[in-house]
Amino acid sequence: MLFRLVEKTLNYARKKSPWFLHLDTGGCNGCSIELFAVLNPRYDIERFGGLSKANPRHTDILLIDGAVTKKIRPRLERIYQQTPEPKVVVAVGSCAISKGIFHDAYNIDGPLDKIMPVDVYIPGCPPKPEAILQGVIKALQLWEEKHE
Amino acid sequence: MIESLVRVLVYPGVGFIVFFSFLYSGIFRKISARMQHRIGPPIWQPFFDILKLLGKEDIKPEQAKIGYTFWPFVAMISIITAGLLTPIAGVVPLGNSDIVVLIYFLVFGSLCLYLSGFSSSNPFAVIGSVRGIIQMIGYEFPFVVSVAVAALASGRLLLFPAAVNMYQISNGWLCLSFPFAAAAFFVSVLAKVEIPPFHIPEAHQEIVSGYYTEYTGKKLAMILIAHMVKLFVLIALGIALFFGGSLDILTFIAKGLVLVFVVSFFRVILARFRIDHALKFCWVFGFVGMIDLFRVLLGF
Amino acid sequence: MSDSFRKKITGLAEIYKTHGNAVFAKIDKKDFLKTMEKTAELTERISSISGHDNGKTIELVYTFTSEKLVLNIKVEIDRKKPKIESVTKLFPGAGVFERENFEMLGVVFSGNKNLKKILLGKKSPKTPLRKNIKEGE
Amino acid sequence: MKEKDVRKCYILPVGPQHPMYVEAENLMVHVDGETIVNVDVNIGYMHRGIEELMQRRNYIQNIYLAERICGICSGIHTVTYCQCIENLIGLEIPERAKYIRTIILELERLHSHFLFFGVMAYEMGLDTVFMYTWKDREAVLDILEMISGNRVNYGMSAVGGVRRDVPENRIPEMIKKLDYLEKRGQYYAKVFYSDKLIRKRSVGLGLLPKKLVDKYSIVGPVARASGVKTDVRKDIPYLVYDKIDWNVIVREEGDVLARIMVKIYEVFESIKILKACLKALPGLEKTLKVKAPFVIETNEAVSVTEAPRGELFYYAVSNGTDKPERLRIRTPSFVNIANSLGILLKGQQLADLPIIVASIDPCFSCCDRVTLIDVKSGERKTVDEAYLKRLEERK
Repeated sequence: MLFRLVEKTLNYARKKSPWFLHLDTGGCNGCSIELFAVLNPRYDIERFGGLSKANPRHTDILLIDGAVTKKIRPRLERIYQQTPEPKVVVAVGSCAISKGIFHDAYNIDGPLDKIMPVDVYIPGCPPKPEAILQGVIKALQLWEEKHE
Repeated sequence: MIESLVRVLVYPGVGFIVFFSFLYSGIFRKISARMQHRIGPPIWQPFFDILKLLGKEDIKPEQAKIGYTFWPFVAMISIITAGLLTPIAGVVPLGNSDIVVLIYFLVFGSLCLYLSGFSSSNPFAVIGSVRGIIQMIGYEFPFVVSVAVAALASGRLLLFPAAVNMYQISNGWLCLSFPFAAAAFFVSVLAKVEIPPFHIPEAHQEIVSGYYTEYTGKKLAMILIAHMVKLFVLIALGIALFFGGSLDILTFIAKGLVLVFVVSFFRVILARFRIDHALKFCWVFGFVGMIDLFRVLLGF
Repeated sequence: MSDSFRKKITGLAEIYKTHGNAVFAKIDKKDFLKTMEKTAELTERISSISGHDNGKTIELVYTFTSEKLVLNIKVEIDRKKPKIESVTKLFPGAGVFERENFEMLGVVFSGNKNLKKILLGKKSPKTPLRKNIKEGE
Repeated sequence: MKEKDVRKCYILPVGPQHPMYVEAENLMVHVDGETIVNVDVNIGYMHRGIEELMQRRNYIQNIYLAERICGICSGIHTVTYCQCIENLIGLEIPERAKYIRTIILELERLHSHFLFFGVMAYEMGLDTVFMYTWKDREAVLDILEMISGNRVNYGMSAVGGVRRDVPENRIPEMIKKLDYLEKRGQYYAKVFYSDKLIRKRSVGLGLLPKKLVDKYSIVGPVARASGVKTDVRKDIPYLVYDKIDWNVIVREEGDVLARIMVKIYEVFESIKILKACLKALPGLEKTLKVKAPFVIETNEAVSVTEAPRGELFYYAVSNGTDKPERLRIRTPSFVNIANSLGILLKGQQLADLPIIVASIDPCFSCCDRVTLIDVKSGERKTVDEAYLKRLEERK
């Protein structure tokens, strides 16, 4: 019984403080500036406790946008391994979901879910900051059910 | 026996210190967010952060040296004991204490934090720790000068913080009679807790997260707790030494909130120093504090 | 500036097309360096080297932009072993474009010290902009 | 610090994933203590091979591809591409379409400059100005949303003109927002110029001497901050820039602060142009978009414009089909990053590295090429791959 209680509080805390890391893997940085705009006063993500961390060691949510180029793929895989376990991967923008407009480029290595398991997809080219916020919140709810 | 145990463990002791340091750091983040036109996180956000970190997986890089898991724990413990030695609302949890022991624990705590950076042998952590130690050389000088001024001003050579507390209650705030020493103290507090403009060791723009780059899970939680408690301890010390002491708990919390507001004001308006600017700035304020030291010695 | 350029290159190149501010001039390979020295006297800023493989030969267009003139000098080089002198001594900024064309089309610029290929990862195709990369060239 | 002492210095891999950049870029910084000895810029992470893609799409599809080369300057890429195709055909677009295109380009310059101020302040550790500037940038994005319905990738211009019209009834609202932005611009000019801490972190840092600007063909505000008066809108006027009176901002110092101040005063110029364009919008004659042929016979054309970061250059060759034979894109950031970083960073402090790199406003998706910069010294220490790999493993 006590273990259930600890698990419930940990889950609740995990939902309340999502530290995220943003990595652009070869898109047109339209999604990156919209992801940066999520920090500014109009769409502030810090009211949900979110902090933009630069370090894969400290993050829980990986916000990855852009169709993965061949050159950044090894780095992407290493960053995925470096993030500690209870983590959620969010693919932002249509490039990350389906290689988008660069589907037949010779230097693109395929959508994100070919490289790592993706939990939440946020469509849009680029998705508006409200859509990104909604995606992050959905990722948190999904996180709670996953560990229920 | 139980009464002193409660005093150490619960009321002005560990429980109270840790709870209020989380609360102060939450208010600190909320106020600075508010000043940036943002809504900012709820005040009890640090509780969630630390709880979440406890539930995270612990990763230990294989290049890490022996002290990797040891130093953060020592840092947290030494800073909490420093907290136990400061007079909170007139009561010193561990009985009467000498200021030198308090300074020792604070310095040892910060040193352990930087040693944990060295032991994680990550290039960014090493550079972050080197910067931390350089900055430590900078802010120790004004800190010790201002504490000496407070000691001599209260008329006793061997300083007991509780005694200074009483002295201030009887005849007025020390910071009014010795403004330079108070300014030096405040600058050293900013530098000690690495609040902008002194957040150089963990400047995440240049060196990813400074000395705690490699830490995750419980060890990172310990480091963050050490940070928050350090802020609370220095605020409590500031109240006891310069800002008019406090007898009952309400004035203590009120003055603490005012100090947190002033500190977060500095966080919002100042950009980051480079390490050599920070060193020069601290030493200038050290000499400013010396003026007050001479005034106290010569007795006018 | 365009008429001072015309005076300079009367014998060497002939201008075959102008639209708006742009002037296109064609030169052949042997007096390529002389024309480059002449243009170096007019402007030190090279804007781009555009390589293009049209199946028969590789065309390199050297572009210089300045007051009211976009000057494009086209030179054609052989497709099998593309080789041309480097202009980095006259225009240091051109080293960047030469490296790019070396990567994309395999054009060797003799005289460019660090002609290295960093663009593509290890697994990307060798010279993607050449016409028929299937030929295994 | 001669080259052979490089052996004992520390290799610090900065990037490709780093809080400093919006995108991925890897700097191998040779550090001796805190001073930078040498920098190897190694980009290429953003390279998607757009030029090769453009040869496999027809002229209309390429507009959407040109727009997604760089999210910050998507408008200028579409306008330059459409101008290049119009030069191929020899097409003249309606007068009102020219004004609307200029409005979109200047609005984009505004939001790109405000983005730059925010990133610049963020690098200096001043989060508040980052929050303020990005809050004001939302005002520009609101105007863009009023016109094109989109914050990024507006999809406004097409070959032969513009696809949507500026809503006449909302122009007073736009002018009110522009006045608000002008007031904020004055505030930021005061903040960046007079704040002691910012001056301490930017005056005399990352100096770019004037004689090197043309030699290394460095373009845009970075060149103008070092005293070279180059602005494509004045040198080779296109659209309606010659009909409106505005002046080019040039400063002499060539350090980080000069680059910031050039961009701040360019914000005022852009607002002046925008107001003039909004007032002088000509009436709608027949159409906003002239009909363009689908197949273009063999021809070649060039188009040069002024992107927020410098001179953008397109070169197109057509071959009688509906797909371009060759389309060469030379973006301003490609030259600025490749050539200027080596000069600016040598001998600086490590703590100033993000500030100097951010001061040339790198846009790495623009620069989808990569080069190793190593401008002067040919040889230097060769570090074996395993050593670097081990270093990065621990990161």
